[in-house]
Amino acid sequence: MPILHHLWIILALPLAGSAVNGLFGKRWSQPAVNSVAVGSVTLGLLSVFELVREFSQLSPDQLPFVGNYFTWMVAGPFRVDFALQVDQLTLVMLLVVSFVGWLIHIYSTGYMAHEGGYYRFFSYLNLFMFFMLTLVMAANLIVMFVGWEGVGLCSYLLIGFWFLKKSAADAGKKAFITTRIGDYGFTVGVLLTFATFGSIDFGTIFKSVASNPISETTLTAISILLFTGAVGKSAQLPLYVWLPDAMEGPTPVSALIHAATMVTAGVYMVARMNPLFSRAPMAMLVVAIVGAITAFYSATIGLLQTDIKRVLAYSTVSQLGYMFLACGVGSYSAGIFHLMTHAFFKALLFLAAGSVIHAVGGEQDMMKMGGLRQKIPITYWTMLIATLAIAGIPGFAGFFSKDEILEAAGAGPRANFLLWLLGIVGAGLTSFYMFRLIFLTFFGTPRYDEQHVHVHESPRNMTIPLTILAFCSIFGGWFAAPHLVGGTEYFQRFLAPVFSMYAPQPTTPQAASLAGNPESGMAHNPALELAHAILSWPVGVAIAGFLLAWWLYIRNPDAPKRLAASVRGLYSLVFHKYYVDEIYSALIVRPLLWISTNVFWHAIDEGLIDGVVNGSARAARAAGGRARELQSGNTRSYASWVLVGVLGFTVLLLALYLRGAQ
Amino acid sequence: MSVVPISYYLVLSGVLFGLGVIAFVYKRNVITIFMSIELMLNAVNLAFVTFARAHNQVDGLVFVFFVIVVAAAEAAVGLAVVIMLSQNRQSLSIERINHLKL
Amino acid sequence: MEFISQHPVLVASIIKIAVLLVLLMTALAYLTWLERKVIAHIQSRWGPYYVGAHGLLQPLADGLKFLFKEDIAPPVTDRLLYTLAPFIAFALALTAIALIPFGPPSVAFLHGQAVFSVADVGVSLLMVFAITSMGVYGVALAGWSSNSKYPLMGGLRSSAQMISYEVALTMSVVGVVLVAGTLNFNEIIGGQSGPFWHWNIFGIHQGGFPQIIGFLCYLTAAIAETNRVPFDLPEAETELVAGFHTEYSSFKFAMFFMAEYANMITVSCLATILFFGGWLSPFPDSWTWQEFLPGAGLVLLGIYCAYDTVTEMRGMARIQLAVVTLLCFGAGLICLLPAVAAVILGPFWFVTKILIILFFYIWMRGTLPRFRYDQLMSFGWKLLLPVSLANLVVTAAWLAFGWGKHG
Amino acid sequence: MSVPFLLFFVCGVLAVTGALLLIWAKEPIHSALSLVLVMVSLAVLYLLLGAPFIAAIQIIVYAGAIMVLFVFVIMLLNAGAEEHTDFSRLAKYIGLPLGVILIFWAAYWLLRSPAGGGGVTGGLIAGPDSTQRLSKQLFQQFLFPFEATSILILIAILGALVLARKQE
Repeated sequence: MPILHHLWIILALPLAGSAVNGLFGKRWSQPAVNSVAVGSVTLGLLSVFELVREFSQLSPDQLPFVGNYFTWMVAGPFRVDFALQVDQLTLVMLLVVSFVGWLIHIYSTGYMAHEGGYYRFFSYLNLFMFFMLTLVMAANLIVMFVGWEGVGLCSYLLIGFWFLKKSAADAGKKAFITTRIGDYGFTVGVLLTFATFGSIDFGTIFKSVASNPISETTLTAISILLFTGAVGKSAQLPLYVWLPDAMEGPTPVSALIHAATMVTAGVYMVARMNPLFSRAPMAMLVVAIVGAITAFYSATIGLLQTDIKRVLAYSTVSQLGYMFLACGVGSYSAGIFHLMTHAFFKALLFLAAGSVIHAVGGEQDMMKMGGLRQKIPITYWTMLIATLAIAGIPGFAGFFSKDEILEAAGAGPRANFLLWLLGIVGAGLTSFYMFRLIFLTFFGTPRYDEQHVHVHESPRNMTIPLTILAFCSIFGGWFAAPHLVGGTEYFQRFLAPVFSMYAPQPTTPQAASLAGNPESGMAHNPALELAHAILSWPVGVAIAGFLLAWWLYIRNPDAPKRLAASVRGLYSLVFHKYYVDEIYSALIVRPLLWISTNVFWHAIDEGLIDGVVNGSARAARAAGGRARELQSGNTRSYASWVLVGVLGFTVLLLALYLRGAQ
Repeated sequence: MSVVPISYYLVLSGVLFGLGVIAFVYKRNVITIFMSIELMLNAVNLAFVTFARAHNQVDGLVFVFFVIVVAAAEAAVGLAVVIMLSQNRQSLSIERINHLKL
Repeated sequence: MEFISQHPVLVASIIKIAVLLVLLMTALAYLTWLERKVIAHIQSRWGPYYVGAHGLLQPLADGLKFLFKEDIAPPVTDRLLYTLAPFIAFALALTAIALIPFGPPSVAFLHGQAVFSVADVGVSLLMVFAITSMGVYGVALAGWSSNSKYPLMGGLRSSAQMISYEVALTMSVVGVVLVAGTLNFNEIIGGQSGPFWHWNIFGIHQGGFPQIIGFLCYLTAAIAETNRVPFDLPEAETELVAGFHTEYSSFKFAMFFMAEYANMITVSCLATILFFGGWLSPFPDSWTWQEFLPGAGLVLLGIYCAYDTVTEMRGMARIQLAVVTLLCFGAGLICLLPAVAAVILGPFWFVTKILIILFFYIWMRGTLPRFRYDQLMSFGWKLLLPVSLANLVVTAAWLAFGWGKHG
Repeated sequence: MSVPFLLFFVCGVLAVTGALLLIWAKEPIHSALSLVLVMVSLAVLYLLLGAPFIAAIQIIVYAGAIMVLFVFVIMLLNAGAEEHTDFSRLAKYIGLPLGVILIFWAAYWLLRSPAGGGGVTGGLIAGPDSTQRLSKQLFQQFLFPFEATSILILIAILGALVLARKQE
């Protein structure tokens, strides 16, 4: 089993690609850079497939399969191995990341074709793949943290890819700093974990938490601290503000990092640490609440955004909220499942949006689009599919995952009506703003000036990924289809071991069912369940949202303005994203800036530190002024000094010699 | 009194070395300073040979050999340098060549 | 007397030095006579003829002339060095000869002090080189201290030339040293004992490598060392009057003059020792009759002189030549005494060989034109040195791999 | 008063005189000659110490090559008496006294150093094997240093060439 015993290969490939492109790419032609970047990712994908094959031959007791490569650092009891592990969860993430990443690499070769810094872009992208894979394959918290910070770095680099554009550079900084706040919590969480369990190795932690009782408070603290990191990384309330601005980066970046993979790292982390979370109800509740509120809240913001990518960004935030909601109510598999499907359709949405932007020559404002349906059919259809998927229309991937989540929220062991309600409303809003997006973009009359912009379908290397992703957005959900619709819940059963291995005992039957033993659900009447599923609230609100959007933006397009006029206050409040950025800058940024300017910079740095430095320099100069008389540049005087030294040395030697003699 | 004490040779070499040092410090002409270096080397050689004889080992002589070789190399390069110096600045006085100063 | 018994070395050396000095002076004087004669005959002239029969008293006359000429010295000279230079040159030239063994060391007196060599140092070859290498000072200092431009240039030239060619000289000799495996003259000569094809120049015995190339290099370098034609640039009349000794006159000049000839003799001796088996006879020792060769030679010379006296000479000359004739006969008869003959054989061959080489010297002078200076330098560094080095390497390899060792 | 003892004294005195002359002489060429004097007398001392080979190369290389080079350069540069610049009081007021101190210091300590014990029977004729032993030592034990010095010489030659070349 080569790959399984050489997991590092999967990491090495993109890293090598990044290094090669970063070092030599500048001189090379685009095809060369492509072949390196895409080639490395392709090989990575293939090796992941091979890994899957080998993984299927492992017996359950071999799981999780850990490959320990070298001891990274040892300090007393603190020991970090560079260890990678594979289990079902990792495998899912690997597949999602490397598959979507692969598609997006291909897409980028088309999208970035006319951009400067081509090699730089792909070097960063490969680097991101490396760190993301590190993150998901990590076998302990520190290695995971490496990946965690690494993807943050790459996100920063790629958001600010057009660093000459101030807004882009600022967005990059914003993303970096905001996530840093979360990462601080994460770091503390890691330290606390080590303090508690004396190890940062997943296996050890889980075993010890499962075997010997740890005070719930500690676990809660750890969980919440780790969750803070997730909040930052996955753009949850209150740290979501960076994600919309991150749209300054190239669209493939938004698709890969800020929709499909990096932002879901938080969800993955929570799912990975499920043994801790499951034992900390408080933390679980916090996760669920944050998730639900974020889901609803950012959906509302999404309603009125006119920038196509920003709409998608807020939708991403909201979908992430759903995932956390799922985790919060204990249905990790649902969360991960939604993560996967979301990776498909949200990546698709972004890529399609990119294709649209590409088509209308870089315009991102939906108000300057419209009527693109016939001009760019492939983009239109794929985007429509994605929209249906995210809106939760039955039969599409999104339907199953979202349905799972809402069911867990409504009927799960940790069911909570308010959370469920928020979820439902959020779902409705989601479908509304997504269809609004579709209608504004593809229907109605063109609002761009058709003389200058000549709309064209994107090249094949962009449309093909779209098609593939569209395919996935339809069928991606099916192998998680519940019995209700004749599915086998394969996905849950596949992931079950990860979440049940260290699950707290005893678990309620529903929990067991959610953890995925299919028998429990079978009691009910299939037909009835089916009708219930089809006509269940999610579908209802989805259709409602669709109808509303249709009525507002197709039927009588001037309605929105009147509506906005009627509820001006609320409208402007939402339109300005609840002024959150302004509030933050007023409450945090400005004071911080003032303090750092006046205290740290002027007082401490200039006054104290520079004072010391300059003072020592001045002292040295003064001393030199005295000493330079000695340095006449006259060889004879130098010789005399040498002589002095020699004599002194001889005296010393003789003294020592005599000491020895006596 | 048919034997010459080792220490006489050593003293002679020491004195010669000291004179070489004095010459090095005192002389102003670059070439002469060079010569004083050679003088010191010679003094050291004398000591080497004396010890070689005293311990009846040829290693000392080998060292003398090497010293002479090095001296030759040094003279070759050094004199070339001196020539360049006197061509660039029409003086051989070490004190007119005080550009070791920063 | 007991002083003699106490310090045999000292006494013996003093005696030998005295004898050697006398002989050497005469040799030098008559070398000049020989040179002038040979050159003259090469140029189909008579050469010195009127001072004594065949100008035999010419050297004496010259010596007296030099002695009694006024010693003119330029006023602006560096007085000390100006006086020192010729003495250095002359003294060193003579000293070198003190190390040359003119005959077998077996012949001894006074507690076994070898007769035919003043000093027998372990590394006599190196010593000779050491002394000759100092010789350059005389020239250089003369050039410098004269404080005038031609001598300075002459001095510069000669010092440069001597340094350059000394390297080639030494290198060309190292081959012989390798073959002989020693630095001592007597041992070197001993290694060549036997018939003449055992000499190092042919070296066809005990795996020795023929040093013919080495000899050629040596000869060239030696001529350059002694500032002889065609390498006499330091004293190239046409270019810089008389080179380093332009400002010298009378006896100081004579000293330089003699120093030059003494050096010629020295290098000839070295050549003889290193390449031609020194005082060894070219014939196998079994031929006992060769002991009488010296005597016979002298007698023959006497007969020729007698004939010449009778037929050619008139007046004073006839008397003088008669004296010479008698001397020759006397010496020849003494040499024919068996006891003396055995002793005299070595020196005889040695002197003969030296005379041949010296003749070659003079012959060259009569034949060859002078080099240009850059030619001289490039010849020394670019041809002579590489060739001698190649000779050295080949010899070393030859000995190391034992080629040419029969069986 | 044996011959070697006499020789030692003569040569020692000559050497010291030469060194002093080196210091006193105003003309560089006089200094050079006095240095030659030192070297020659040292060579004789080497003979006395039974190292004829070293004595020979001392004269050949030092006196016969290096010093000739010095003289040559002096002649080339026509270096006259050294000019009376006296910028470095330090040299005069510290260097010289210290030098003198060094001399007596060295003399004193060497005289009563344990190495001073024992004597050397001087003989003009070396131990027969001295040169052979030296060469064996040189080419067997010290082979690498020997080669290294040859490289050094080569580099020195190159350096001299580079320095002496006409500056284009």
